[in-house]
Amino acid sequence: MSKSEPGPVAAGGDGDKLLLTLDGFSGPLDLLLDLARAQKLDLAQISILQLVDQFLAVIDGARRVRLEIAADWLVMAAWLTWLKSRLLLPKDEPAAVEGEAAADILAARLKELGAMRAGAAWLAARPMLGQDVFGRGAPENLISTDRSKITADLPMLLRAYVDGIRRGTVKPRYEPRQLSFWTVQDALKRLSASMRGSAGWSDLEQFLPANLSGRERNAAIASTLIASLEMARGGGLVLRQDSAFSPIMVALGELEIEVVEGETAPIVAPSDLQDNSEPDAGELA
Amino acid sequence: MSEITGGQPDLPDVVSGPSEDHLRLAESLIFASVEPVAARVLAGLLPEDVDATAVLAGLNARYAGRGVELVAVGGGYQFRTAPDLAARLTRVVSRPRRLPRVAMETLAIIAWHQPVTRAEIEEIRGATLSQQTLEQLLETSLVRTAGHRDVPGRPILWVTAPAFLSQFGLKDLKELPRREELLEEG
Amino acid sequence: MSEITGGQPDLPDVVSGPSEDHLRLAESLIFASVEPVAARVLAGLLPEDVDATAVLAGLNARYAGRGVELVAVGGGYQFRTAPDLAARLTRVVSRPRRLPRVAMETLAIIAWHQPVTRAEIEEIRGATLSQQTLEQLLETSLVRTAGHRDVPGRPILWVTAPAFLSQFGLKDLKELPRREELLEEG
Repeated sequence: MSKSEPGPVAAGGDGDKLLLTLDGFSGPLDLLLDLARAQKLDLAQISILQLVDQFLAVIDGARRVRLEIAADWLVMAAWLTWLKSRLLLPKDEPAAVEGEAAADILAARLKELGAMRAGAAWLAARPMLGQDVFGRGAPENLISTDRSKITADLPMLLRAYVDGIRRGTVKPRYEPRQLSFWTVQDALKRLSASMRGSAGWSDLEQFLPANLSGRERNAAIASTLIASLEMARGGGLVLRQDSAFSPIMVALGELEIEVVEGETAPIVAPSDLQDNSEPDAGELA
Repeated sequence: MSEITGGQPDLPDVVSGPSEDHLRLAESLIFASVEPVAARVLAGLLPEDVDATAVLAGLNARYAGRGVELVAVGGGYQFRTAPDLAARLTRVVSRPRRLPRVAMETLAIIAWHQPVTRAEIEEIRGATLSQQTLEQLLETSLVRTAGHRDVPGRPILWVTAPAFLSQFGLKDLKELPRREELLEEG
Repeated sequence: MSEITGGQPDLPDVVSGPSEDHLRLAESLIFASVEPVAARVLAGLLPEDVDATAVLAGLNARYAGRGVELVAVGGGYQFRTAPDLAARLTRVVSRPRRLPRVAMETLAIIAWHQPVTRAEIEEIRGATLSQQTLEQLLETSLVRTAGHRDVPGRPILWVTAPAFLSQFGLKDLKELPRREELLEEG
């Protein structure tokens, strides 16, 4: 299909008038109407034969300057050539009647396009809103919204009741939060592994896991102290504290340290510990 | 029954005159609204024994010749600036670009032939209708689709939208001149 | 009431006071502008020897007591609906909203278990009830409080309010299906 604006674009740009003329039309019918208008103001009285000749002359001219002509223009040219051949026949030949009918159709189409073009002009001549006349620039919104009403009917209420009851009877399964603190068990493992073979007194705090702070560090201190007390009770360690709040020192005791089996539990990253808020109990079901 | 013609000052007799209160109400209602206000909307706000058309006629008379005029468009009434002020106003008030010729022609075909299919528009213009042109018309809300024609392919039917009337200051589609009248003008 | 002077835009402005032409221009400019119009913007459209403030004062006088008034806002001038009419013209549009799930369930429990304490509602739903949810329900006037239960702590008792019946189209509470009927299906 051709484009709606079959403007042949000149490659050379030799400023041929014909090129510009053809470019200004939105289709072959558009050009025909223009030619007809130039012939006679009243579209009912134009000579179709003359019009055909003028149109074919324009197309020929375009061809001479080797313009690329869109398909619908060529189709129209071919049809007009056929029409011309019929119109030139003597009136009594059957083919001539065919030609007359075709000419009438063409005339009717031109008339219709002419009417529509006049319609467009009529519209364009009216004072247009936003162009020639203007409406209120800042209209006022005299509507206030009332949100006090509720959308709810009895079926919704019944449903809500059944849901609410069911929520209450289905007890949410208790899921303990993953322990994220340094446990006594962890401390026992670490302390027993580290102390074996050591000599002299060491600060208990040396046996804390690295990179802890705040509550996690406090928990680790408590766990490690409990672990050390437990080991001291078994005789594996001895503890001493020189004064209140001074460092707690540990050394190997007289008895063997009981080996605590197992891997040290990993420390959970601090970011996992931050959300301590209780989840909405209603969302558990 | 008095009738208001698009912003014409030569308005019929304003009998004994609508009350100032009713005029004020009509004035503020139409002033505030974005869309043309139908007479029956005004009537709904007026006491039952008051004729809304008479109030509108009175309001029209009051604004005749002023910088803002009451016009009857698209089944309702709207205030608009007087056309003669356009040149000076547009130095300050911005306006959108006018529709290109192809779009105006297509709009005219839709207006006079509605409901019309795209193929019919192309037939009348003798040229393919570009998507861009249809989009321009849709963007300005001047046209809309109105179902399908019941033929093979079920092509979409195009009609003018309410904004078309208001844009061109028409009371209704009957205000469009007949096709024969268009041709007579040449 | 202002008199209509049948504006003649091509009137030569010999007078230095606000001529009809200047009033029309100011009127249409302020009408068409999206933003309030500053006096200097108007001045830019008027001949140099015309005082824009005087034109605005003239326009203000013309609209005094009318349905629409000229008001100074945000460094400029704008037409606004007269306050007494704004109240009359304001249309209230009801946009009902849905209650959140928790509120609906709480309402249902109050309906079937009334009078009921907050602790009982929590027990039935197996979840804590936020103050916010109860306040939401109070706002809708669907529930109300009805004294205290005579136990330690004297907890507030909740019951449905009259609006509850009309909301759900019930003649009385006996029209609610019995609890047993509801729960057997579940």
